[in-house]
Amino acid sequence: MSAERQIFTLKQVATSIQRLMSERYQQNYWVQTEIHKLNYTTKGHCYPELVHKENSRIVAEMRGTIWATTYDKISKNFAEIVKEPIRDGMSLLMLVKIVFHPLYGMSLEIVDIDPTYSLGELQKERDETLKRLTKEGILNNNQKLIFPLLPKRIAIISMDSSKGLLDFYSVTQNNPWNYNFFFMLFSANLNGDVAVNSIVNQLNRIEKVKHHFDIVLIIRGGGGEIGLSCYNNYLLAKAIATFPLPIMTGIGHSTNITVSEMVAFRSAITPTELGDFLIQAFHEFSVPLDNAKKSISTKSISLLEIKRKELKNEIRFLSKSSSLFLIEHKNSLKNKLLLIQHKTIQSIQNFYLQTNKLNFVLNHGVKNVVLSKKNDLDKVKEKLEYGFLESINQNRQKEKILADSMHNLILKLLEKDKNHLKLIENSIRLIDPAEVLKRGYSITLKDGKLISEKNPVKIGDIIETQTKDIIINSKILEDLRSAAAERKT
Amino acid sequence: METNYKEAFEELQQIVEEIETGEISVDELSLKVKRAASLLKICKEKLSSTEEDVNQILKELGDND
Amino acid sequence: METNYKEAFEELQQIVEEIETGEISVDELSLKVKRAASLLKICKEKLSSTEEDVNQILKELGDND
Amino acid sequence: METNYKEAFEELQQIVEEIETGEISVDELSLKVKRAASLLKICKEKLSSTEEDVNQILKELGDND
Amino acid sequence: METNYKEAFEELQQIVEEIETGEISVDELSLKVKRAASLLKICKEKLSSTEEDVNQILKELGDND
Amino acid sequence: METNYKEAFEELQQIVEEIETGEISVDELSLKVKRAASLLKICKEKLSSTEEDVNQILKELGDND
Amino acid sequence: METNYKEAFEELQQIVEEIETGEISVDELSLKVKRAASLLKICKEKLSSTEEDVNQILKELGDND
Repeated sequence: MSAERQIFTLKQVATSIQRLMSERYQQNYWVQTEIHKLNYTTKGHCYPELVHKENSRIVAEMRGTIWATTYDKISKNFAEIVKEPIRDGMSLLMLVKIVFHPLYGMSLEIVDIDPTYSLGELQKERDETLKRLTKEGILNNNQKLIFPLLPKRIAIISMDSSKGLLDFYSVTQNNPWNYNFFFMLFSANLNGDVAVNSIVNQLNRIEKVKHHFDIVLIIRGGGGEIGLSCYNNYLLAKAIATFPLPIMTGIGHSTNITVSEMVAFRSAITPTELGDFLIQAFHEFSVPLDNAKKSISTKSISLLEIKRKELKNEIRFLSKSSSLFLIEHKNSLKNKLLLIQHKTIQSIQNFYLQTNKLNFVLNHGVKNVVLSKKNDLDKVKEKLEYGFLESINQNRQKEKILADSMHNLILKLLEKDKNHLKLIENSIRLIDPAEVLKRGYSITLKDGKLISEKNPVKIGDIIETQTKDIIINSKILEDLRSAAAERKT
Repeated sequence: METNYKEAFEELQQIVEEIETGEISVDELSLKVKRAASLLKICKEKLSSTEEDVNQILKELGDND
Repeated sequence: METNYKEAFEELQQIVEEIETGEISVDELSLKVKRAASLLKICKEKLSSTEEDVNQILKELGDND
Repeated sequence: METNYKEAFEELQQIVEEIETGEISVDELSLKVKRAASLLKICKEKLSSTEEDVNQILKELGDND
Repeated sequence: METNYKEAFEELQQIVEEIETGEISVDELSLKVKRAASLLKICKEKLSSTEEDVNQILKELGDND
Repeated sequence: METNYKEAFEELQQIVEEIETGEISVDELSLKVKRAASLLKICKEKLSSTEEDVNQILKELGDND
Repeated sequence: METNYKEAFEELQQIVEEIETGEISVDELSLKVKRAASLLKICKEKLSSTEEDVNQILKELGDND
């Protein structure tokens, strides 16, 4: 460092820097930055504060410039594509020219802003919110709540007297069915970055008095498609998802549905649609009531009708079955009568048959008896006749045999006698007893007959012994031969 | 008729038997035959009268029928 | 009629049986047949009167119908 | 006829026996033969008369038949 | 009416059965048939009176309708 | 009304069934039919009173509409 | 109104179902219809009634505010 100092005027310095800068940065550069504050002027120019943040701390900051003509063109194109206005806090990709102006200093002159980059950034935020809610497991919490049978007490988060709110009121109030809703408005800003805090704040309030309400509506009236990206905000979406009452949204059109709408119990495009939905819910309660009334009326009457018919049928059955019962018994009696008639006649017939049969048998038997007795008699008579004849014949034969045998005998006897006589004549000559006696023999007689087998003697008999000269009578004392024989035996 | 058919018939049968077995002598024969004839007559008459009676009764029975 | 059909019939049956088996003598025959005839008559009369009675009752029954 | 057929027949039989056994003497023989002839006659007459009687009775019986 | 239809009918049936199986004698027959006739009459009268009763009740029921 | 329609109707049905199946005697018939008639009357009255009640309520409901 | 309209609505629906399916007896009918009418009234009133008070809510909010 020299002792002699060179002194420049500010202008010299500024000019020098200006020259240096213009030489150095001759072309335009694409710069990624966040608009901290847009600083839109009444003349239509913007002097946005551009910052670069690391861990929420600003580590670089520069001034930007958008000339009114440029801004008109850029912002229109941006809103058309991103569906959001260029606003504070946005991260943008912009084409800048680095300028140094001696009077205004260093600034980045914004020539163009790439809307597609912003679109991507918004999409990224939406995706991240979804991812976080999913990860935390609260994405569907609000939808899991039970929708009240009658969504009657309603907390509304909306901008006071906005067109959408008025539309909603006109649909729900003074309905022709006399449905009565209770509405309480909780005013909030529903557009842009401020909407997040505003809505979350009101939700917190409502939660304190949630027992007075059935559901919460978030109604954004007007504003078209622009400014809805706040509804992708994590804090807002989480507040909605975890709210203890069902939340319904009617925040307008969006080609890409926001996360808040996704996690809400139900989302409608317009407030009118929400109103219609609530009326429908009342209808859904009311219609069954009417049906029940009708049903009870008709069914009760028809039930009674059926019971009447049942009774009538029962009367018919009773009448019919009683008649049948009596007819059956009458028939049974008639059968018994017929049976008695038939059987009695048959029985008498049988008795007649028995008696007649006996009569016949008697007749027959008697005749048989007489006949058999006659036979007996005849037989006896025959035997008698035969017996007589036989007996006489027999006697005759006997007589004849006797006569014959006598005749024969006599003849034989006579013949024998003749022979005898002849023998005697012969023997007399030979053995003339007188001659025999002369020779000393004797003849012994008993009872005048010669002793023979036919004229035997026994002890004690008197026998006559003739000799030539004498006749001796002697008594038999002993039979020696017989005695000898006896002794032998 | 007092004569008993049964007794008459039995006597008759006995006579027939005596004759058959030859137990009868010629001396008795004609007497016995006379008796038998008389018994036969008795039996026949009894049978006849009985038959008539019975037929009469049976006829009356038949008429009733 | 006091006579009992059953007893009459049974006696009749017995007589008929005796006659059938020839267990009866000629002397009894006409008496038995006479008895049988009288029993038969009793039975028949009893049957007739019963038949009349029954027919009368049955006729009345039929008329009531 | 008083003569008894049976006794006559028996006497006759005895005479025949006596002759058979030769117990009879020649002196008695003609007497016995005479007696036998007389007995035979008696028997024959008795038989004939009995036969006639019986036939008569039987004839009568047959006629009655 | 105090008479019991059921008992009367059962007695009637028994009589019919007795007559059918021939378990009844001629002596009893007319008495039994008489009894049967009287039972039949009782049953008929009971049936008739029951029928009248029932018809009257049913008619009243029908009138109320 | 204390009488129970359901019980009355069931008893009625049972009586009709008993009569139909012939489980009942002639002696019981008129009593049963009488009972049935009384049950029918009870049922009818119950039905009528119920109908009136219901109609009244329904009418009131209709008026409120 | 103390009755919970939700419970009333459900009970009503149940009654309707019972009546519709005919599961209801005559004895219960008028009671059930009466009950249904009263439930209907409760529910209908709920549709048009106002129950909440803004001031009360504001007061509750203000306490914590």
